[in-house]
Amino acid sequence: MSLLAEVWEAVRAIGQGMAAVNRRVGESAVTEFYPYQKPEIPPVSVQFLALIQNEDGSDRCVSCLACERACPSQVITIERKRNPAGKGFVLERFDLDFVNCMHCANCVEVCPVSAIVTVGDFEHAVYDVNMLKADKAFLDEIGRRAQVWYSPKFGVEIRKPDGSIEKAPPEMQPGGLAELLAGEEGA
Amino acid sequence: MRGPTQILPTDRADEMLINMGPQHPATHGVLKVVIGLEGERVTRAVPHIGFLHRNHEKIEEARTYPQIITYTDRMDYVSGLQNELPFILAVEDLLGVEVPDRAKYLRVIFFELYRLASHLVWLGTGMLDFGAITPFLYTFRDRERILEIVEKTAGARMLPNYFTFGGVRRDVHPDFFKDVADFLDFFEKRLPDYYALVLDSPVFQARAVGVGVLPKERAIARGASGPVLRASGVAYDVRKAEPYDAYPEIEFEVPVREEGDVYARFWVRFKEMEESIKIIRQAIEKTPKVGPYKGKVPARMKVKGSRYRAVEISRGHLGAHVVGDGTDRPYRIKHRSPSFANLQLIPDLLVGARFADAIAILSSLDPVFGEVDR
Amino acid sequence: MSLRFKTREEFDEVVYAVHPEDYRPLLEQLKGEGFDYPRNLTGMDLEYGLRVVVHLTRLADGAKVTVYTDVPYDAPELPSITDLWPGFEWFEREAYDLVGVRFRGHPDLRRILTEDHWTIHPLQKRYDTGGYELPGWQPKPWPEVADWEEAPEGDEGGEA
Amino acid sequence: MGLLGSEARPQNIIVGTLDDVINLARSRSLWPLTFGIACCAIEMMAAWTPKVDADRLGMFFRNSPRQADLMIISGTVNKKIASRVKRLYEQLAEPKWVVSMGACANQGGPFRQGYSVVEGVDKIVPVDVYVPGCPPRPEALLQGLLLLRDKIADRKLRYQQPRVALTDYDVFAEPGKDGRVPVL
Repeated sequence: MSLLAEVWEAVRAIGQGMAAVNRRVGESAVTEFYPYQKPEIPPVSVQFLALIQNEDGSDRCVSCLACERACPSQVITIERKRNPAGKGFVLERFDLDFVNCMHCANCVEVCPVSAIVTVGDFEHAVYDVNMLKADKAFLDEIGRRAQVWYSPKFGVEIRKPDGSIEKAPPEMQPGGLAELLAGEEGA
Repeated sequence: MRGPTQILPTDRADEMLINMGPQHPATHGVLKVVIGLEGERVTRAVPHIGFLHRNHEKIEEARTYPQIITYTDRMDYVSGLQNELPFILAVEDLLGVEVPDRAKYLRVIFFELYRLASHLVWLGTGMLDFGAITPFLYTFRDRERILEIVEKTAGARMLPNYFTFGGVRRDVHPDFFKDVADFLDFFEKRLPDYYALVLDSPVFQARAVGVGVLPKERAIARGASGPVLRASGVAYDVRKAEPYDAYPEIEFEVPVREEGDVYARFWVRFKEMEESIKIIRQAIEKTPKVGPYKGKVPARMKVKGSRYRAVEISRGHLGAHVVGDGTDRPYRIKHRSPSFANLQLIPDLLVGARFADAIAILSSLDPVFGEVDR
Repeated sequence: MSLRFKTREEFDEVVYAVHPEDYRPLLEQLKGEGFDYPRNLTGMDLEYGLRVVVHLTRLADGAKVTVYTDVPYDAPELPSITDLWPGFEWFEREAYDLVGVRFRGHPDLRRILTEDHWTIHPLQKRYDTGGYELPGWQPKPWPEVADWEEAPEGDEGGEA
Repeated sequence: MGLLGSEARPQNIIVGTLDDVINLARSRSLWPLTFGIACCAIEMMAAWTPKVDADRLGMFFRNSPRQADLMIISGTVNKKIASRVKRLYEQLAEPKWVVSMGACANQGGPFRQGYSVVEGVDKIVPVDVYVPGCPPRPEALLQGLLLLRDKIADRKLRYQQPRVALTDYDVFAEPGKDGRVPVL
């Protein structure tokens, strides 16, 4: 190959790359300015786990130990005792070692009463690793702060401004498609 | 026990030994290669692995079957969801679980979305090794869109733990099919850019054509799979050879190229991305929009027997050998990982190549170390 | 001399249970039948001995076979098949590293995943998940093997 | 502080202010080392790509530990790579910081009971910030890095830690020989 041809080849190669890059000049930016602009987290996303309480402030959790058994990473510790009045159990301790949690949401999947749920609260970096060992008070606090959460039994739920808990509209629900399509046909 | 590939202190004046890795930006993880150099030529190459050995197989013996799915995710973490399938298929075979049609198609859509995401990561990081930064920024931007779609339904970006015995874990988000179709239209417009920047670029071709040639017989004998095998002229694709899920009902081609060099391996992956787009389009069309997403599974899983199943993940033939002894925990699980077999080719490919080409060859093998070391 | 093995059909593949002395001759025969692609090689601990399971396929028509054989703890040796399928080189190293099967004639039988100076084979059942020896662990007695030359019949494959 | 430090001069406000300026400068130009180990490495790379773009915080990857002052441990540290992690940490230029990313690096995560995994990278090197997640999303890593920035900029919390964390057993040895009593 002559020198001229080589030079032409190089110019063509560079021109081709520049053209491909220049095609994108007019595109809108995708960068989110993180500390000031938070990402949109879908309700089903597993960023943190929380314990949800009923509207009257009582625990949803019935201490059935299903989540403790389902956890692959074995980070949930539940202590319970027999309810002296009536049947069932009373929750004494609910510890979630969030350091070793693998965010699989198996616990959420098996919970029969939707007490443990996934929330989109992801900012939990700490200086001391032991601060990530969550106890029940901590998980309750996360649950009280949560505005929207997901559990397979009840689907996506929303906390209204007055504190009442309500099921989210089908546009936000996994499997809401069936309802939406049925609605269209009916209309 | 001293073998021919074991590295010895060099006794030749004209040879130099170089340690590449485990901390090296071009090894795509924690691979260590000891390379002997004579001038620019590689005289020997000895790969060392195991720097990410996480005792997957031992720890999975101590877990119940539903718990193990979350662990399999962490093997080939770049194409996370795909790893769950061989294990799930093997257990489904042993239990005789029926998977509903809709779940089969949903599995195919997710499977191919992750193939796109994985090939995008490979393209970006692979081109970083070639010295090009722009493709890296572009591909990760496109990958981000795939992960957004996945997160909306599956609940996590990379390792979602979404497939389960008998189907998938939850129904899709109402916008899912529209989102995926939108993304495919968007991505189809992006592909010509990647062709212009990478595959059709004379600069890239000058470094890739004729480099790291892998003959067909060697590729088969070494058990290479995936794009590495297909770039050497063998049309072996598990999706065609032992079809699973909804793949029998979907029409697609297996891109094959005869040369077996770095360029061919890049070419095959590019064509695979195009095929993936076709597959997802067909799957969206054929998926029943409403219906069950999960079949009936026994509540307490007691698995007995032994079964080996394989799927074609982004890197090739991923298999799971599940041995159950009738309890709710497996007796032994062995994961056959494609990168593990592909990395055996390092001495074959590197010896005789130039040192600068070694980087190109490594990036064309596209190993992921979570799965090599397990 | 005829080879001592039993066959059975399992799902879509033929499973061979073979006597350890005939392990390599049988695989040579299978290689001659055109099984050219090495799928997988698993080493496992059965609590009375070690088992090696080999999965092969033929690229031409997709036929699949599984071959397994058991060796006792005190002589965990098998001939290597890396010259038939070079793709099993690292798989045999892995089986040696994690389970402890020694392959005679392997070109380079070193540890692969754990460090070179380790002495334990952590996937054996005598160790717990953390790699520590379980107190009071005893090997089970070697099971009675029916006469090898008998007609093929389904024995319990893959379980302890 | 060699320029201003003197026996005769009392500890005065100038030294403190210079400290602040230096800390501010350090916290705004953290250069992490390119060292991805496992799954979290992909999310770490994603944090430097257009969507999240940690470059705008003045952080640029360096391939050589000699040029870097921050190490993001992104993945499972096992016994085979533990010595390399320690060596890389020793090669970092002073002052240096470590961010532990993800469950495996924090305390071994889901693999912590296994025979080859070190239960947390803080057994080998001192860690400044722990980011939980498996893997953490890129924004979560960014929050950890911002937390580290605060730590550096805050004079009272200035970096003062032992170089190697002390453990009651040999982190690098094989199981059975590390002086640890197994919990059965």
